[in-house]
Amino acid sequence: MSEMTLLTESLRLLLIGMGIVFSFLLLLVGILRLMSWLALRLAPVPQTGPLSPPAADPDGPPIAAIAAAIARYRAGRRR
Amino acid sequence: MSEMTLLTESLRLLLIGMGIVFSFLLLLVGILRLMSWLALRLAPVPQTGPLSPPAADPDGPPIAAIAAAIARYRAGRRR
Amino acid sequence: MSEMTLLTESLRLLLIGMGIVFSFLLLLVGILRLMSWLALRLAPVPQTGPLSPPAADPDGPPIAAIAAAIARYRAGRRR
Amino acid sequence: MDQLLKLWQSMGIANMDLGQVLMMAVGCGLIYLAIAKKFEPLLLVPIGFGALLSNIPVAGIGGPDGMIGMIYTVGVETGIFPLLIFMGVGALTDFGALIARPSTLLLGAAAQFGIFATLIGAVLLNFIPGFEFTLQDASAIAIIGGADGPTAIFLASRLAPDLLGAIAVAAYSYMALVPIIQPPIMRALTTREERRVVMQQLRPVSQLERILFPFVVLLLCALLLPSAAPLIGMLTFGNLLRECGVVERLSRAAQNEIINIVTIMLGLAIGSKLSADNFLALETLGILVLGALAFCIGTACGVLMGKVMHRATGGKVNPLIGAAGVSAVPMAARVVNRVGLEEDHHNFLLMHAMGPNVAGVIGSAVAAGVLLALTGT
Amino acid sequence: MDQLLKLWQSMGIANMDLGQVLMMAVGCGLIYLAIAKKFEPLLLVPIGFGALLSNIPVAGIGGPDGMIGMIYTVGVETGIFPLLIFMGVGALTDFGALIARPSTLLLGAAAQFGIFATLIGAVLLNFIPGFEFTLQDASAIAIIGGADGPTAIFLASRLAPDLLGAIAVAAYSYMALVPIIQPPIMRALTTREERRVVMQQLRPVSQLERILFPFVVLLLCALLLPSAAPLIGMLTFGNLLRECGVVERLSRAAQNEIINIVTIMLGLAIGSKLSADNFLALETLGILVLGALAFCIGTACGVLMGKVMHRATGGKVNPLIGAAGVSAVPMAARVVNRVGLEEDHHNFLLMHAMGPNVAGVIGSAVAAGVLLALTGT
Amino acid sequence: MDQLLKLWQSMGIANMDLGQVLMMAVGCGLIYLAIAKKFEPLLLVPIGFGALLSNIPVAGIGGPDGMIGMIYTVGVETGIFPLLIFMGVGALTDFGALIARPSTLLLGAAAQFGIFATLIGAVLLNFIPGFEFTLQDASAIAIIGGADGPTAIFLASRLAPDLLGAIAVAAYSYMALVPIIQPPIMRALTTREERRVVMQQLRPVSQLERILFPFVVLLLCALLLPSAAPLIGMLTFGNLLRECGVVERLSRAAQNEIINIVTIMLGLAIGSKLSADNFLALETLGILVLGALAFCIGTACGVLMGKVMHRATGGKVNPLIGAAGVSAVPMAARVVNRVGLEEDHHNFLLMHAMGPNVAGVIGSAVAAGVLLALTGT
Ligand code: NA
Ligand code: NA
Ligand code: NA
Repeated sequence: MSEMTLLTESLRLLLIGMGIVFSFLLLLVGILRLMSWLALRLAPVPQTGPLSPPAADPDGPPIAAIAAAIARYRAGRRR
Repeated sequence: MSEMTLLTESLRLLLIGMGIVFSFLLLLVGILRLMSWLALRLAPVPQTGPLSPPAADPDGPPIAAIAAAIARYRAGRRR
Repeated sequence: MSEMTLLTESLRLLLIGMGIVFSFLLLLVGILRLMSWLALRLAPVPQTGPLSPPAADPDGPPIAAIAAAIARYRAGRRR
Repeated sequence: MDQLLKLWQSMGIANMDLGQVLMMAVGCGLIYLAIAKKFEPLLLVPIGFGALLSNIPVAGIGGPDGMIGMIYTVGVETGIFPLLIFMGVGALTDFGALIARPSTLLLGAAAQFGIFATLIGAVLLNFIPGFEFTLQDASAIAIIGGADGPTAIFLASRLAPDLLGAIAVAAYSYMALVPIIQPPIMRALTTREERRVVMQQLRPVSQLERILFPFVVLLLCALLLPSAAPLIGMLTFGNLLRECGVVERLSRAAQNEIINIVTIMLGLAIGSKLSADNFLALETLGILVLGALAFCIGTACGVLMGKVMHRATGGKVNPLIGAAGVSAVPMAARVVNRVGLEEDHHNFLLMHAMGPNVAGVIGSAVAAGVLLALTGT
Repeated sequence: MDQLLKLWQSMGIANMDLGQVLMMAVGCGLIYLAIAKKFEPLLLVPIGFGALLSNIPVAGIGGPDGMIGMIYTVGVETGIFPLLIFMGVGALTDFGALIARPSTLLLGAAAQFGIFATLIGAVLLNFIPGFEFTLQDASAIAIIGGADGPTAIFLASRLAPDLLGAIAVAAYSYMALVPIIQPPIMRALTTREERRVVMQQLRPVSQLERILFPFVVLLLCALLLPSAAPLIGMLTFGNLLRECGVVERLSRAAQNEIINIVTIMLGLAIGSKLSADNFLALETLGILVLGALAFCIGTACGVLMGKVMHRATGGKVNPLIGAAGVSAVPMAARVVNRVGLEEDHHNFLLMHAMGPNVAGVIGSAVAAGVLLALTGT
Repeated sequence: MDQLLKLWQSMGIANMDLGQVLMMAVGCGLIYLAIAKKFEPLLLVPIGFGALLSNIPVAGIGGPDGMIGMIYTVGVETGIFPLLIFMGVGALTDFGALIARPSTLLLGAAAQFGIFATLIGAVLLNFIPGFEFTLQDASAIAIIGGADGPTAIFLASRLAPDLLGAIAVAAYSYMALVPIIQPPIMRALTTREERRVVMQQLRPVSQLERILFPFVVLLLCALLLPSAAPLIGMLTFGNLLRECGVVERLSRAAQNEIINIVTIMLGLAIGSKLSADNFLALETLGILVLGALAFCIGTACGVLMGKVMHRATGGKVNPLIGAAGVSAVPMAARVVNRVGLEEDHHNFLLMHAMGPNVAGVIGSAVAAGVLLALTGT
């Protein structure tokens, strides 16, 4: 392929590609909402309080249990 | 090969072989010394006392061994 | 094979099969008894009481965990 | 326009056929049973997901160039995965109760009648139009009655690979259903007095006995039934690693790393055999019916042999423990324990049922060896 | 004399060419970055050492009969290693933040613009003499913008195996550089007020939602984009193992044993693609430039989409979290947290950024599927 | 009747030949030594059981279609298993004592004389009718003197696969016998005063030195002896994983999961080479005699070099530590420690012997490289 054909081709890829990515994820947004709505119908969440962001600096809470959890998280998060 | 050729051949292997093994390891002695000299220039060792031989039974001071073992055991359970 | 041949064949399999299974396991009963008799001659069991179902939570006792950890640690030193 | 058509044609929705939709539903059903009903989740979750993945149109994940297809070729066609699982089972199993009371091997033998009766059943189905099981097919189906997953997979991968998916699913499903299938049969065949029999405590077993045990079993297998040697060999190898006391590292590897990794791979690979062609067929219905039959007959024969031993020993044996002879370790032994407790709240049969239970594992491996030797090509 | 000549000729020093020396230096450089700068050490240490080993003259360790060459054939050419890593990623990832606020998927979508813009960039480079990227090459390079290692390796091994080494190195290096690359772009595109937005706490997510999530994602992928099914399939499988709660053993195996073993093998195998022929070429320079570009554009688009959502929601969304849409889990989310804290010491954005962050993983797998479907052979 | 005849013919007992019986006895013997005498159980239990399984008649478990035969093809013929074990050895070994006192490398060099002397011995055996060792065979046998299991297996699988079983068994057996073989030689060659020498404490070793060490060793190997690069490469790779401090996960995988799994497989695979054809031959007797010789000569040369260093340093070196130069880590170092303690209850030589001990590992890998380069095809 000449450079120009390649360029047209890649522009088309850009359009179609971003189109699919956005459509896919937009659809997923809808389906996930539907799923959550259904799931909460079927099995309401036991009230354990909202999932909250860590109350202090995420790098260093002092309590041992939290430290262990972080260690676990750190160990866990690397691929 | 006849037995005699084989014998000559193996004697030559002995000479060349031990020659290479000794040259290789002698060279390694030199390079390791150079490496240590360089490494200690770049990053002097924090004084933590010399690496000492274990004071007792080579299977290990029981407290340290147990602590290590427990840590290992705990780590093992998480897998 | 016609259905009938197959049926005869499978009936023969039933007879031979159960015959072998029973002979095999009967023989094994005899040999295991012999084995136990021999083994108890060679190395009488230290009296540790009968094999009982676990008395408590099997995950629990810290002593056992440490013992296991030490065994694991020792095992870990070997290649 | 042309590009869009090509795009549409590459979509799953344009290529999906009804069979794939149904098989994906089957996969979801298996996962549902595994999660919600705790049906052998370690196998059924990977099998179910493997079915989902393999039935995605166009992707070909279960095909010869797909990941799961390659895993199948390497691990299941060669028989290596079920054998490694069997090694892990050996490393996880305590044969002490069997060594202490070897006579319980007879209960394990009797319960294998379920296998051979099912073989006849499968052949009889051929008289109904639409069923055309060969003797190999029938043998592979019959092994469901062995109530032992890896044995069933090993035999099916050798004798009837096309039926592997249905056979594995049936085997694990019925193993999960043991608490439902067995109790009525056990109650029907025993009297209240029999179920109340309190058994003598088991004698202690020495480490030397435990170490010699795998050799004795392997030796007998080598002499009489070499076709069962791969299964019995890996089972006893795993058990030796466990009992010999000097290779703790290897024993742990067999009990954990190897069996866990292989279980994931094996499950996915079996799932790839849940294709519409093979699964959505009359045969599967027959396999499911025969599997249930096999479990029932095996349980009944085990209990009946238990009654024979009850008489022969002057009432020392509680016939309920015969039901554990089907294997399905340790589920069947627990069921025995539960049914025993219903009659007498202080009669714990668990340890006594472990003997026939592990005997059942050996028994079905022996039966698999017989079937391989006499019908294998 | 003859013997000594033969000996000399068998030595590495007599056979080493400049390219190998340079590639060994590159390997050492990667290991230096991994150890001293903590650049993704889990991958870069094995990759660097693999480069060292594979460039040793005469030994042929990376060749068809060498150990690393065989590992490459078995694990990378088949695509199995990156897929197993993806399974581990799924088992390690908590998708809760995404389930609680699905709209963050749009941020993950926007950030993939970096991929497709880079595709154009790679094609434009062809106008410079010396560059001759095919559409497949360009696609494989573009996926660096997905900021996801296994996805990049999977796609490159399928579309442009010759460029695999450079692409993997670029992908992991830029992932490690995220804390340096992203903050200036984030600051330049947002106002102080936008960066100070405090977001609403996330709602709790039920276990049922967590269990259904992998099925929903896989189903959509199966219907619309089967070419992404291997990646999405293994990701969701790993996540199901994690969330279903009944296969703890398998979940641990996927999170630890499998991913650790595969990471070592995969790293060595990728290192064998760092040969002078493939790496010391003008193309590599292009790949490095394009990779940096891809990260910058992806970050910018994520932030811009964050601004759109900021407006659309009447100021409820902090646009910074859009930067996490490139994936690079969890590095990008931490960078967002840090930049947010700079403006307001009490505004913790970490949990809010986890949503777009994991959305980015799905987004780049989808983009990889598109590229495979439209440019794959 | 016909059926029964067929059944009889399928039995092991009808097909067993004397060789198989004897080899199964050999297998049991190895397992006995492993369990009762603690002879390198991690290898000898799987090897012994592999011999048992592979010699079961009819089953063909060690054959090309059997499980163990396939494991052999994949893991041993390719050399991958011993190399992975070497990676684990590297990850488990602390080279600190060697870095602190590099001169102990000379002790590791001297002890390799056992290898080359055995090579002559093997060739001399050819003058006895019945022995027909090629130069490759002799080299593979000689490496037993390296007292390093994976190196011996790697070299034997390349130079003399038929002798692999006997060589591996001899290597591991003599490694287990080190506490019996070495002390008399050590005592005979040293004076009481020499044995009482108290050595200077080792200096501390910095982390940077530990990290640079693998690169230095690998570089020298790459320059001078690329045929040793697979062995030295994996050893140094494992050691770098251990020492670099940023890939703890991978280091643990190399030290545990990988080495444990591979040890099981490798042991079984080696066991399959314990067939009557290969093992019950005059050659095996020769190999066993030569192996013992190799250990004795290696020990003696190590101690003699220790005496040389004792003189050269004005009495600072205890010549006993030369015996540890054969490798057999950490058994030989412990033997040195024990013999030292016999003379002086306060003289702990363990740490001082670790230097020559790990030097022996490198030394025998270098010797293996030489043999491969000069006699390999
Ligand atoms: Na059974
Ligand atoms: Na991404
Ligand atoms: Na050595």
